[in-house]
Amino acid sequence: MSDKRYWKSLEELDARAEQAESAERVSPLEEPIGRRGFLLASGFTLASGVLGGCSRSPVEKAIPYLDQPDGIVPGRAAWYATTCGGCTARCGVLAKSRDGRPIKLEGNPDHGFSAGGLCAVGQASLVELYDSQRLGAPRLQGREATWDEVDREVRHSIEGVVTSGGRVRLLSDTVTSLTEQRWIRRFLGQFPDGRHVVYDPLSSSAILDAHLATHGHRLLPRYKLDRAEVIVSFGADFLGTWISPVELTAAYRRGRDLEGESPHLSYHAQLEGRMSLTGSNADSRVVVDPGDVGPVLSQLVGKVADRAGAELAGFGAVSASAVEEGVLDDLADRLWRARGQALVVSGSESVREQVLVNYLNELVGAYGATLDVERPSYQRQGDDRRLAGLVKEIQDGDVDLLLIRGVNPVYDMPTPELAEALEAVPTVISFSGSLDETSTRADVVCPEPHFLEAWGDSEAVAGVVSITQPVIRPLGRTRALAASLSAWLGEPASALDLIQDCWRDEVFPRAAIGAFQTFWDRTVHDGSARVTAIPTEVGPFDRSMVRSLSGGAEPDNYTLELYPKVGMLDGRHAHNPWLQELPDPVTKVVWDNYACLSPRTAKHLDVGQNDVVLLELPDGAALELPVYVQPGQHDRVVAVALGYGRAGTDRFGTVAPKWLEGKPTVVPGATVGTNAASLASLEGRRRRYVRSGLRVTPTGATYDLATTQIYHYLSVPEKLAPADGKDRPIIQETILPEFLEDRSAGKPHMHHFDSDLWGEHEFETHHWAMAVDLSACTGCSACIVSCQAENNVPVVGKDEVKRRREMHWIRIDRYYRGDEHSPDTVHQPMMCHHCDNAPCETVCPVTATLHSSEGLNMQVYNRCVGTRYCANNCPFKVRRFNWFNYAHDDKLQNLALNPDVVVRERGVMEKCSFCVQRIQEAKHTATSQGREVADGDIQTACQQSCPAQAIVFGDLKDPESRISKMRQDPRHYLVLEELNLRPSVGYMRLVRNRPTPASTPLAEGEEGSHHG
Amino acid sequence: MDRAAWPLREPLIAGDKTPGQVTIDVSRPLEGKATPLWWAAFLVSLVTLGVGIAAVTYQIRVGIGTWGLNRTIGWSFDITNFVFWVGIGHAGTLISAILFLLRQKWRTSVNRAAEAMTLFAVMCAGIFPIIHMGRPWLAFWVLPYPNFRGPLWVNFRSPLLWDVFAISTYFIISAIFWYVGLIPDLATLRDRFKTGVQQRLYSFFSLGWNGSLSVWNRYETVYLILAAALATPLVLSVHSIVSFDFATSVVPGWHTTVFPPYFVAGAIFSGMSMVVTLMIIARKTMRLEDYLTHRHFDIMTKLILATSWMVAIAYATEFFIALYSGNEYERFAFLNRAMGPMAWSYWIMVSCNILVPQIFWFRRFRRTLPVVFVATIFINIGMWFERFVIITTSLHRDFLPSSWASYAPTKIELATFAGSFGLFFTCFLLFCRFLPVIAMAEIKGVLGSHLRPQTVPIVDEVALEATAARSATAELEEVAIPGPGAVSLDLSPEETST
Amino acid sequence: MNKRITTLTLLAALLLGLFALVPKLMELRLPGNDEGFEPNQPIAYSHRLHAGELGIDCQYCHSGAKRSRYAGIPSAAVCMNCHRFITASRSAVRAEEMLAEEQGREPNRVVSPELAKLYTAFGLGPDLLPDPALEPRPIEWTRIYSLPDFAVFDHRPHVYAGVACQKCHGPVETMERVRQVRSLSMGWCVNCHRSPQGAGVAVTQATIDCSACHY
Amino acid sequence: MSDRQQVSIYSGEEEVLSAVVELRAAGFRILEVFAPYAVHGLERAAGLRRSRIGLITVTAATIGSLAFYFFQDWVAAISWPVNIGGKPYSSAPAWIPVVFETGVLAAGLATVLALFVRSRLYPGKRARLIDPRVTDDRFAVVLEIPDSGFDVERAREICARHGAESVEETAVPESGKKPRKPHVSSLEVWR
Repeated sequence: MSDKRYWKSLEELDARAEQAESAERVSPLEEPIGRRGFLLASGFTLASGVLGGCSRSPVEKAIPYLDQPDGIVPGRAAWYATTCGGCTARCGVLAKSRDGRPIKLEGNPDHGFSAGGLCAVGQASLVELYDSQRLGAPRLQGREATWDEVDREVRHSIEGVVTSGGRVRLLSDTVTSLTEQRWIRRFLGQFPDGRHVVYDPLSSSAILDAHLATHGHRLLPRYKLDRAEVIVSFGADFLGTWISPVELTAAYRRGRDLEGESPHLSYHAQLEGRMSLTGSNADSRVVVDPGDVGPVLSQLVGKVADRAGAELAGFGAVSASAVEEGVLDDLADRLWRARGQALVVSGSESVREQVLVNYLNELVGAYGATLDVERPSYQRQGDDRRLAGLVKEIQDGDVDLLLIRGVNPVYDMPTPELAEALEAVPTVISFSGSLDETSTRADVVCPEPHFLEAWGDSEAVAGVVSITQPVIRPLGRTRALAASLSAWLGEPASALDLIQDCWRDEVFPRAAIGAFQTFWDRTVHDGSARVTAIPTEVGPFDRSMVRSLSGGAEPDNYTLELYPKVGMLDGRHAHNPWLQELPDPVTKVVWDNYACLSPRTAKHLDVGQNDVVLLELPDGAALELPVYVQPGQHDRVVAVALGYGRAGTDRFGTVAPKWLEGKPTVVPGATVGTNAASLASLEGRRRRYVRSGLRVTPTGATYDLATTQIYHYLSVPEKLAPADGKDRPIIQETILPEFLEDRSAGKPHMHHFDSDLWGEHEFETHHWAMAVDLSACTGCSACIVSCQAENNVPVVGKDEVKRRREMHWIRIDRYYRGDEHSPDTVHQPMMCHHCDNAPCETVCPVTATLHSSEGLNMQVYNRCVGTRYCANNCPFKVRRFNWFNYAHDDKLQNLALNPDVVVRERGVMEKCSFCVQRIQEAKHTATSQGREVADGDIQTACQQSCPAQAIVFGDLKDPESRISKMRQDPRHYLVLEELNLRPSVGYMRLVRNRPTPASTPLAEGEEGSHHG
Repeated sequence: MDRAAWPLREPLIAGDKTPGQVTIDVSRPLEGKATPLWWAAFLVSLVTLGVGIAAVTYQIRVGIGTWGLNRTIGWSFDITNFVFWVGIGHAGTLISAILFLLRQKWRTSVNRAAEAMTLFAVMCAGIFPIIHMGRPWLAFWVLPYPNFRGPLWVNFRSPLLWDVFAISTYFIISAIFWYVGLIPDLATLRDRFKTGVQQRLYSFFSLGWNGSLSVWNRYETVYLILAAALATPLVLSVHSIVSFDFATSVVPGWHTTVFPPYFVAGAIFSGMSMVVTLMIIARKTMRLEDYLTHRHFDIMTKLILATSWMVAIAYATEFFIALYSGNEYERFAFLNRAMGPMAWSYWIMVSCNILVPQIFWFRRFRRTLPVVFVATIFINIGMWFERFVIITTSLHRDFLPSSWASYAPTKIELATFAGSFGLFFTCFLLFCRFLPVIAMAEIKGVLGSHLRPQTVPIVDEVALEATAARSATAELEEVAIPGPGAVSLDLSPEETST
Repeated sequence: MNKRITTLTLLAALLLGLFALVPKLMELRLPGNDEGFEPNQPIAYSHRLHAGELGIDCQYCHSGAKRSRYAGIPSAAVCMNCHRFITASRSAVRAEEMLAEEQGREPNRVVSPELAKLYTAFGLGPDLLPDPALEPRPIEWTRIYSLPDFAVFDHRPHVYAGVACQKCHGPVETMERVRQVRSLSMGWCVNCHRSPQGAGVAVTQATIDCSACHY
Repeated sequence: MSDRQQVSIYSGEEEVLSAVVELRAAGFRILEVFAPYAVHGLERAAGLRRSRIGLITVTAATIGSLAFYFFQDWVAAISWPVNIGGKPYSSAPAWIPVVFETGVLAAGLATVLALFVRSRLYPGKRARLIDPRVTDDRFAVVLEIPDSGFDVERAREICARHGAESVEETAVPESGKKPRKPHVSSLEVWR
């Protein structure tokens, strides 16, 4: 923002008064201020304030470029295609840059696989660019250094190791960059014993290993969910955190399309122990202890093989499993009927289970159809066995030079000894961009730039290459990994040169295009390109490893399931305030991790939400965590999120506003959440996030969790339920057979008086409206962060959320329906409905909220006096109030503010504006091009980011627009239609693919609602 | 009481006072030094007010977030206090205006204090809508003044704007009414005090009043107009408008057409109780036993009992209509009130407002002042909770269960609430100290009323007609003061004229 | 009687005083109204000369007006398009030429002191060649027309609707030094939007939606 | 007009009422009566007309209401019509509360102002008292003593009979304004 200084608040005026007062104090009259003096001073300050207000506003400087670069127009955004660095999925993004600084990331619709969406993590990684705690210079032995010093030091070490023939290990997360792979190879090649160990904290190592067993090649197949008619998932959270959520969500959505002439809906069954985001979207959800999955899989294999007539020689005995026979029969039937269009996925870390999954896929003909092994995914290449080997080497003191890139093993390895062992390694070089648990123990830290300030490349999926291009001048003296390695090899070059070299040699030959420069320019422009995939040699399916599994979880103890949370993943984004405050899509908890217990287990242990329990494993690992009671969870499963408890997260202690009863988000020295990595294990050369034999004991202590939703059911508490309705018709849903018969199926019977006492206002030019497809929305929460970035929505801190004052303009209401032990879940994005008969508007005394001629419910911040009457009268409760001045705690992050949207002062109401700044921009652009705004010109931030394309925005005045057609669709409905609010936001009814409506026994009591 | 000595009815004023004695009795607290009791009460009030001012200052400096509100519950203590104080403020005008209209002579003992209470209560009430704003320094934006913004006006459709007009009108009219009533008494004081600042102030504000009959004549007319034509409809309208804040909204539990009469009845109920509480204190501390007799409390507690039933009927109606409406949100809202997580507040309200006043069926309790005192305090607690129930429990669980929330006040809110009592009592104590708590000029007029019939003697009238040839007797009409039996509330059968 | 005279005299004096204050009061403006602001700029650039006498189109320099929200202050490079060649007023050059002729030498390059500031900004020495001792430094102009952060003004729709620059910025082509000629108050904006014909625009009504400017 | 007057002081309302009735019946002209409180019937006994201030009240109420009705309508429908909650620009029912309040406000202010103006009451005015006790507990009846034909004894006798505590003849206060309109009651003098 510019450095305009209007005084807009009393504080600021007071600040000036203080200045005036301090001016007063330097006067030679050194006498203490008496009453007269005080009056004089206060009069003077008041007068100066008034004069300051009446005279000229503070003078601003305007500093134009000396020489304006081509293509840059001050005040106008430029978009650059690049590649997301938020996780190893490497989705395509478009970075919006205003006046030289990126202010928003959006999905790149032209990208090879991510297809226009961008997840919450990707959206939020923008703000990490402006993290003032990122390293701005390399560090040598704990102090800042220059790159020359570092290079000299590192080369010295290298020479030593080369001559001594010592072991060199590079530990990194999955490297999808071709250039980096090339330079890692070359770098390690110079050592007699140099090895690259790939380690994914969220590992798919078992899948890779299983394919080595069954296909002879360690690969991660590409999952083609869009081609699957039946998807059976064993605990794979593919819509949330698994491998490549944006890509998979988009594909899943393509398989569930209810618009058009021939609606089709894939059948999705989820067998899982905890309530995952994916499970919450399943048509059929079977609760099963992850410890029991082996026998269940074996039984299913038996049943499918039976139907396929396959021989199961050497498979072993199949015992009864934890899942009802009928359920498995049904699944086997469905899988077999849909052969060639069926897919089984599993998030298991057990290779033996994954081998069974592969065999199931083989039986139902998934390979080549819904699974691509010829052009696999490279998004996860971690190898747990090698990792375990490396840990042993380090602990044994066998490593001479250790390079660590992109991972934080001291934080997320279950081996606390590692930290000490690292100290013993002669040279540890970290490429971390910040001082984390591991890099603080490194001898040399060579910070890599944020992906928005550096050149990079990636081939995340075979045949899809993409470019990462800088959209801002690096904020610090950072250097890309490839550049560092090349410098140490004595061939220093810029990252761009290295990438171009690599591409000229390795990528360009695979592209069917004439000249390299053309190819390069086009790829940089588009962000990605399709090239011939390097063929993967896959052998015929090898059945020899397929063995039935028996046993299962011990019934007397609990099973611990460690899982990644949407947004927090493995903890690499723990310093991101937007993600910390992103409500978990299922639990709606922010700023913490916790132990999820099923309602029955909680009752059994006599604990409730916020009660702290002690989790103990047979190997002695123990942790105290607050309880969160999670409906739909297996009674024997305790689920704990990873990614919390990162060192240095006490920086967020200053996030919340400071006042009398305000509590810091985290106290100094503490961390946000608790690190659960110590509960994992590396036994048997395999990282295990599922542990059996857990003991849970209440401690009697309590710890407050902050949630954005405290009542979780669609039905009101039973004892308060009026005779005519427990379930509120806010969510309307139906089942596929009924929908196919009648597209308006699921519409409740309502007496609706559809007329007005007075005439309606005509909207002459446009009438903006939105529709949200509840069948498409998965609840992934990407829209929340996208909106936050676009509209300068502040982060308010845990205490404020606990006080139910979160500021997100769009929220996702998650409701359970039915039995708390196996409920149906729905996700309903909720934002301002821009009602044509808006109740908020009539009650505002100062006309700060009113209707535009284009059907927008406008909120004029600078007119608002803050009576909050509008919020009270909003049936959707989508209005947000600035209870305090919610400033960024990290001032550098102010650079992420969108200059097109005003930052709201304390005391004013705000809410979703339908991204009016985008509407205006589109209109101005259309005007300057001499045309009308076309359908699709305007995409709201939430709509743009939605990987499932569940949100449609457009003009109702245009009868041909997509939104007009959706409003006509019988599946369309309005929430609280009976209030005759005429909202501009509508929903498309949720359709579940199941033969009969699930029985909906009533929820018990007022579970989950806590009233203080 | 020796009823035989007073054959017609129990006297309004005990102790066989003469007008001069009235002057002496009423002026006594104003003269000389304040009692230690007064000082103690004043200091406590002042400290409480200070705490309130500190809380409000802090809140304005730091943000409205220092209150326990949230995105679901945008109003709670603030507007509860507002409606509570406005309600308290209703008894003053009721006693002054409506009872004046109904010729209830007993009002003369309490009307001055009740009017003062009205003013101070409206002051307390008026503070809350201002400080509840997110940006109170821009509160003037609610006024429709010409400006350079287009001009940009206010939204006359907003009940909050109606409140602005209603509350400010009510305050101004009440202030005028009170002041007009004070003028003769100020003149009395002016002439009683010979010198000093106090005397000069009384002199300044008594507007040169000299008791001339021609001014009295006009004065009586104006007083009647203020009471009958203005204050009475005003007092009914103000609380109706306050109730529109809720009644015109869509929130289940607010969206109720019964609110205007319900709120007015509640206001009278709470106001009366507050008057009784204050009068019991004033009676004791200022030795006004002769002026505030048991008969006064007897009548007032009967009124309280009556309004309690009105309120009870309103509660029942609300519930019935919610159940009868067939609207599930509405039904839920009321079930939630009575049985939800904030049911405790509902049951406090019911017990204080409906159960407690039932003791006033018994004459013995009506005349046992400690009982009356405690009961009226309970009623005021109950009435505060009535507003809290309406506002908070309706908001905390409305249409979308996802947004349901709970509420707990912060220290700042509690301090602000306490501060409003501080302001009220500070003002009231200052009023007691410097202005006559009892309308001397009015009470002097009713001293012998228990002995006299109510109408002007007809004999005199005839004689006058016959003899005063010079004056325009034709224009003199019978100042037909309605016999109290005709329109009386029938709460004071003793008033029936002989 | 004396009292009455005193009172009358006092009243008269008060009225007279108020009357004397009127011009002073007229000058008082509401906060944020900077009408009449006419600051000194770092370079005494004359709009009268460039836009008036020389008739350079406004958008030659302020080219952002139809591409962006901001009309923009031209980058110094735009100045250099001409001032690479024109370094001083014609009269100064001619005077030097005559002097040189008189003295029988090649005329020296004449650089006006104001333009010298431009060259300095570019890091150019007196010979208009890069001077390593000088670091290029953009020119810090004082912004005259500026709106508070809560109001958005976009030049594009106005330029495309055909609103003349002078309509809001006044006769800049006659101003030696630019002065803010409008209050930029909301009423001023709104009233033009209500009847834009006054601005010489074909459209009958421009939007007066709040969200046109406030978001 | 005479410059003499007779002042009699009474201590009870019954006394003064009967005295006034009889004095008037006897043909004496009562200049003014002073009372510490409003005694019912005394005004009429003294021959005063009812005040017509009510007309002012009605007028002001009408003006206040109508002005604000039209002001609101002008604001909402003409000055800057905006779509608020889909309601029509002229939402007459919504104007009613403010119309009512402004009517009452205007009426109240006008009525009291009228009282003050008509009775010449203003802050800081020096009170002209016939007797310092008339604001406490005494009543005073002031009779005009015309230049001729005043039966002093009769007047004294009537006063005394009705319980006058004292009866005195005094001069009409000098600074008392001359009545502007002679036909109006001479009570003017005591304003």
